[in-house]
Amino acid sequence: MASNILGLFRYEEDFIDAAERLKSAGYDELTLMSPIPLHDAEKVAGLGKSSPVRRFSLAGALLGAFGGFALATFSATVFLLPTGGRSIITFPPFLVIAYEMTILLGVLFTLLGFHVVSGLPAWRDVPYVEDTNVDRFSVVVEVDEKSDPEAARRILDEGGADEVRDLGEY
Amino acid sequence: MANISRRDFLKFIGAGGIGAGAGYIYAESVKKTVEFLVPQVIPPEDWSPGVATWYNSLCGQCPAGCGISVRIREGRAKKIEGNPVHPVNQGRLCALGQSGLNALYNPDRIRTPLRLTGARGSGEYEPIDWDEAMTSLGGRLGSMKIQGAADRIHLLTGTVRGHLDLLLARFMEQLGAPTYLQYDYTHPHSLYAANRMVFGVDRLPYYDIRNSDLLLSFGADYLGMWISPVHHSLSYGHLRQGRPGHRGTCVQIEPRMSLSGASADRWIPAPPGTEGLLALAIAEALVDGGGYDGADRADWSAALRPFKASKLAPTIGVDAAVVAELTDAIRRAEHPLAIGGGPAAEGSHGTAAMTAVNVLNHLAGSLGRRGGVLFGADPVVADDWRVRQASYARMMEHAQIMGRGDVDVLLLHGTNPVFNLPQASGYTAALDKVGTIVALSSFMDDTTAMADLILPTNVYLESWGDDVPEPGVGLPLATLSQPVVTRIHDSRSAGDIVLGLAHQIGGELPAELPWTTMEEYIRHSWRQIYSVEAGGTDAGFDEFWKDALRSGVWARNRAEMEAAPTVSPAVLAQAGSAASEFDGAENDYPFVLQPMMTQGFVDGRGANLPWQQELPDPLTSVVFSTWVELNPTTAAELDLEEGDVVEVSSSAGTLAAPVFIYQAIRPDVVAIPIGQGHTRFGRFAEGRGTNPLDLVATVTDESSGALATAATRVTIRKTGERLSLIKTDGVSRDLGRQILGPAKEHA
Amino acid sequence: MAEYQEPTYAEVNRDVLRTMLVTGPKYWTALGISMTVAVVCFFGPWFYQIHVGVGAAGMNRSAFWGTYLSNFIFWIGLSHSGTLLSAVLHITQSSWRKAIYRSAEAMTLFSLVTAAFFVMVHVGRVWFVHWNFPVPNQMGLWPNFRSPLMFDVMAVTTYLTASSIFIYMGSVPDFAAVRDASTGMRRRLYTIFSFGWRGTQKEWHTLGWAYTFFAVFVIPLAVSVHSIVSWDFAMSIVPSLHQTIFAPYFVCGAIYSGTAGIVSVMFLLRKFLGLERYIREIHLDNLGKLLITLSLIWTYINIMEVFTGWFSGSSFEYEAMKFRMFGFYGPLYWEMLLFCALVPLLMLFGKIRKNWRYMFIISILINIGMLTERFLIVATSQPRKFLPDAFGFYFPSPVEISITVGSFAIFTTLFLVFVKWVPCVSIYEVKETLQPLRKRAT
Amino acid sequence: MSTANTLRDYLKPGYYDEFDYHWAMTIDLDRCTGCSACVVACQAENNLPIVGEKRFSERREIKWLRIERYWQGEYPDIKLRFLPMLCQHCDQAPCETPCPVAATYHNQDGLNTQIYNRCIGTRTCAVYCPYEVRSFNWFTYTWDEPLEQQLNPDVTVREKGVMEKCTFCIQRIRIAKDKAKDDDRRRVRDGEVTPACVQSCPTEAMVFGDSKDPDSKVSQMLNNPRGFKVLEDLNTLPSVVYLQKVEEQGHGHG
Repeated sequence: MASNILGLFRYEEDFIDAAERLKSAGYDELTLMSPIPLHDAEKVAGLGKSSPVRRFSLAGALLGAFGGFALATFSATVFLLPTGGRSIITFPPFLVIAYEMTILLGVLFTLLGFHVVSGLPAWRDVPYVEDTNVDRFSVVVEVDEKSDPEAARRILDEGGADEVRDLGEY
Repeated sequence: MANISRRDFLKFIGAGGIGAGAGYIYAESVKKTVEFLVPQVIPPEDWSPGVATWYNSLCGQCPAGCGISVRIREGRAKKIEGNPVHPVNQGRLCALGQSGLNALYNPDRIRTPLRLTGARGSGEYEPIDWDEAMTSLGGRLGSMKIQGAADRIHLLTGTVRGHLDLLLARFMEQLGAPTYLQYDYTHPHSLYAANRMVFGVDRLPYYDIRNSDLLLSFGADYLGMWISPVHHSLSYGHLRQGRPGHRGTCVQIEPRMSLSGASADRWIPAPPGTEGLLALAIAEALVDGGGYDGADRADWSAALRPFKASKLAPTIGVDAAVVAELTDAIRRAEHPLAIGGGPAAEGSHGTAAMTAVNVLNHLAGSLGRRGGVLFGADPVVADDWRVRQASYARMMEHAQIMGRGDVDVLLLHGTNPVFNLPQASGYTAALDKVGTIVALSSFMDDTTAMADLILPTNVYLESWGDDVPEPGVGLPLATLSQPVVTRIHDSRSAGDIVLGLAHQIGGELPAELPWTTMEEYIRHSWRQIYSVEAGGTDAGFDEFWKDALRSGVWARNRAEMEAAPTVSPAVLAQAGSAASEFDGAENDYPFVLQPMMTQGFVDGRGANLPWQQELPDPLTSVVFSTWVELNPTTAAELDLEEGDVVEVSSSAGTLAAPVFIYQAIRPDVVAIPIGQGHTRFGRFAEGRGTNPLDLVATVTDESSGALATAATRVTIRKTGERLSLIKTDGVSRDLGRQILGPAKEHA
Repeated sequence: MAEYQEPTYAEVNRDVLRTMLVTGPKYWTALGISMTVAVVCFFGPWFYQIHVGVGAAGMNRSAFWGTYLSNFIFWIGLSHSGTLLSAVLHITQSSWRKAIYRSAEAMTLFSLVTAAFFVMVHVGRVWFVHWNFPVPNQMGLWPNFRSPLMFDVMAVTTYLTASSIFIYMGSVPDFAAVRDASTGMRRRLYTIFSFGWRGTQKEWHTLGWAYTFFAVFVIPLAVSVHSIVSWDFAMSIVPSLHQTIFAPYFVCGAIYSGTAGIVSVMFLLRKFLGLERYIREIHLDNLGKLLITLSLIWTYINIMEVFTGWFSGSSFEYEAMKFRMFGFYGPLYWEMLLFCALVPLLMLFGKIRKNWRYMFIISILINIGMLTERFLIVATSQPRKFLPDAFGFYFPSPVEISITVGSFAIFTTLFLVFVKWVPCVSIYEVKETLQPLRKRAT
Repeated sequence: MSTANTLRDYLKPGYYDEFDYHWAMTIDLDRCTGCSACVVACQAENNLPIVGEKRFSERREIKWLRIERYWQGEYPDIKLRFLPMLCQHCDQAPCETPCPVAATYHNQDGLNTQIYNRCIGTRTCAVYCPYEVRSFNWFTYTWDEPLEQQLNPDVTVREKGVMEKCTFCIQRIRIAKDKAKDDDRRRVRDGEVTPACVQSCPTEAMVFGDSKDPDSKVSQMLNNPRGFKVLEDLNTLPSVVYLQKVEEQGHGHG
């Protein structure tokens, strides 16, 4: 039986303070929402200086480089059409293809990475208050049987939240 | 760094290997299982060749008389090439000859007999059937014959040789109509006249360009339009590069550079009309310098005294030094040969000029000699056609008769005098006085459009016939013409029409002309030739005939050359002055007009062939139009640029055409190509350009009766209009790019 | 002039979303006109050309390429704006880019789309244009990857893909803002567009990194794209095109014209969408400085081109140069120099650099100059190659001119549609540049 | 053949170790008179369209072979030189590499081939060709009835949007090869193949044949010291070799 408590803040500092306090109080299931990216908040959310997206980018880039060259050689050898006195497998032009494919697959894989890592698209019903995308910062605490919803509510209130709401279950 | 790049490189090699492997597997699997439906990696021409049939026949595009081979697929003519066994063209063919297909499949061919319904020249005709056409015409001719008015029937054709000519002659003779004329603009009347005068021969001698090593051409565009261009081109190739280590030299003397001039080593732009004088000056220098050692040397020397180069230099515009050089060259050459034609033969004293050239040949020792002028191949078929060739003077007589209303029926075939005679001649007006004009024609050309009755004829590719080329190759030969395709329209060959008329007319004609078809007639005639050749028997003729049809040509392999005729110095006096006189005063008309025949259209007959219209003129690259050639200096003086329309006027007429700045033309000469300017000649020719012959004044060369087309003076006026010429050339200078080969060190 | 008052977060949302949600008659008129022009001037003539053949254009023997190709380069060039402003300035963390990069990216995308249209207009058999792509098939048709044009296909496709993703990803938080501010159909649509974006730190963090990677990929891509476009020419052996300097020349020119294009677009957006508070003089000033720099590089390369052409003494190079400078198209050459090398020098003066109207005019002139440059590259080189006898001449036909005009309408149409579908100023990034809300700040 | 060998082949510049045939042509400029017979021969053989005056004036003519003219000097010391220009069938053809759809390539006979089916009309090959011998179908050209009856059934008619050029009359080569095969010969004999232009040339300026056969006429002509290649500096390795016109030194004879 879990419940979600939302604290809506006007000021960035209050928001971060409250989030930190909640975290130290043992609330792990925090969702911090803000209208702009905030490094401090990301730190609170436990997100480091790098992102797993980069692995996707690297993989895509490498695959693109290989794949591009392979594609070029493959299509050159399906039918042998020698041109301009060049060899069938021609390095300089095929490297250009490899280069472009590096970027193409790099970008596509990064996009994939973004989706995988961020969990988006997520069109299911989730705790969200529209104001957080305008000028409010919000903390959503998921409280279950073991934790104390009141304590969380208090921390939010004391932290300067404009509003504390119980969002119920998701 | 080095490590990384090598690793990368290996990676790519690996990738390449994988790709290649995948490609191999893919290709193998797909090929084996499915087969490519349309393997779009193979040019379509690389598969499906069909089997063609080749028929040998005769080219009818100009009077040179080349043999052709026509490629037939599915009953259609696909390509015309030279007949490889024909001695005249040896498998080669000029652009015009190859465009014969355009004549055969021309969309503007007359497809049925036509009878005039409107006023003459209105172009309103109704189609009638052949029976009706033949009955009415045959009836008319027959009744005239019975009434004894057959002399009021005239026949005018283009150059017709061989048995068709004999057939026509016999038909007219039986009809009792004495007037059978041939008019062909290209016929070199003054050359014939000069040869008659100097050598006493009617038939053109054979000019052995092939074996000559110094060719002096006085205006003769032997590679372009002179007599037999394909044969001369073959000879020219041999003259240049056919004898290892021995390259013949060519000198061209003419006011406007022709195709032959462009290929010559030396081009001498002598003033128009003085070519004959130059020839005489050279002759004088030759005799004077001891180059001639005949017994009559003294006589020659005396006869030629007035033509001393130093005296003539101001008139002929050529330095005495140049004359000396040319003389020297002749003396050193083993086989010098002089030929004359083109503008040099078209002056008011063209015959005298050609006489001078003949004299030069005689003095240089070129007569009757290899690499010189050869006489005597006897014609296999009677060659009276030459007698029927009407010069301008004779055409004017004929026009006079017509003008008096003394011609009731004029039969026309294969000639276009309305286009090829200057307006000033009044020919067209005279033609209008004829009672009935009957045109045997494939195309609605300027003259056919005047006809009251039009009988569509087959083009040469659909006709039976034969020909003895003049002068051929110096040995007796005859070419056979056979239909290579079934006729595509409701037309008949001229021979068949005449034979049909003979039957229609009745009387003694069917007996005298007993053949029903031209094929039968040709076969019969060739049987006779065979009998003569075979010593009076026609056994084995069928074999011979089959061979002849297969090869398209027959030639006697032994040639009996006649000895060179003797030439007496008296001819000089007989020929008279070799300098041309011009119509129009120099002050009023500062330029000399040179109407020139072009590669593409000859005298205009090729203008309805789309391939010829789209063939850039070899010298200017202009297509689709008439242009006025001017020297750059002249153009600059008159403030003219290419495309400026000028009005060119002579005492005889005026025309307007755009200027083309031609680098190699004398500043005092204006050249305009003949060929365009047809009022009627089908979609490809009509309404395009103008006809320069309309400017030509009616000056004639008295000795030959030929029209002196190059003896008219004109004036030029800028109109201010512009008409850009269509041409393919961009910048005709190599801009130092050594496109024509590496630069030579100049010694 | 009143002191500049920073907008609040809420005001940013309100102002930017207003441009999307409130549509006046002016907009509809503009859209109507541009769509009509696009159809009448572009698609009409194009379909006519497809019907009769490419002969509808003015190209001919020896001038096989014409305005279609020069316009293709022009539009590809214009597309380099977005890349520079979003990617390069993102990496270098120049915060002034944030208000303007979205529209710059949109320019990138739509220029590319327009350019892609020109590829299709250019080819003789557009119905087979898909043969350019490596798709397995029965006819044994595979593209030839040795061809510079194939590089083009790969590069432009990649660029189109990458910049679509780039602009889309950057807009996801803003789509969420649109979603939140709207109802009904639009809300549902933007829910999908925004992927259900909430603004959690996880999302921000991933987006931030992904965005950085996109930027990192896009920069070399953009450089390669215009290099490759230049190789269409430079890989040929045509005199005056076969030059090593062509790739940097094109890249520099591309960024130059793109940046000028941004100035023009900014002027219009600011004026017609009431974004004065977001698009400000500082942007103009910075872009002006950038333009001067680019203009100087561009001028330098042009001088070098003439210098080497003259110094080579080769008839090929020399004649080509002479024709370009003094031939039929000579006046255009000097016009190009005037607009792209001399006029931009005016921006050395701060007053001019900070004046919207002057800058708008200058930016338009620069792009006219750049359009001319591309035209000259095509029109003066390949009709006059090696064999003087084959020298030809090229002049655009009415169809070509019309299609050129129409291409601007296509671009405008796309842009007009864009401003109604995507916030043309990045809401969240503008917020980032504002003073953060602090409780105790006074 | 092992994959390694295949790969090695694929990496070899020029790819072909050896051509089956290497068709070559020589054009002796000392014989050429510029008469243009070859131009019409080509038009007839290869179904080149009749474009009409309007198209011609727009320079949309289609000619696989044209005669170039160059004037040298000024009047009266002026010369006109002709240069027949056709596809040079370069072994390192600048036109082949840039085609994105591989519609033009080098075949086993050393021919530069154009596949109309495949062409999408980017016209890059024509821009890259230094000899400007490629012609583009700006329109679909038609023949006025009954001119279409003269069309050569061995050669396709091209539609709008397709590039075309001289093929060295590949259909004739094909026929000769088929004939050789029928006659149980391994190779085509010298002189068995003549492209239409060579066949028609009235001065015999053009010689065509297999340059791999040392005894062929063309091989002998290729040894001629007057031989040169147009724009040789571009290293396109043309298969057409021109023999320079012999210029008489000075005006004197000899």
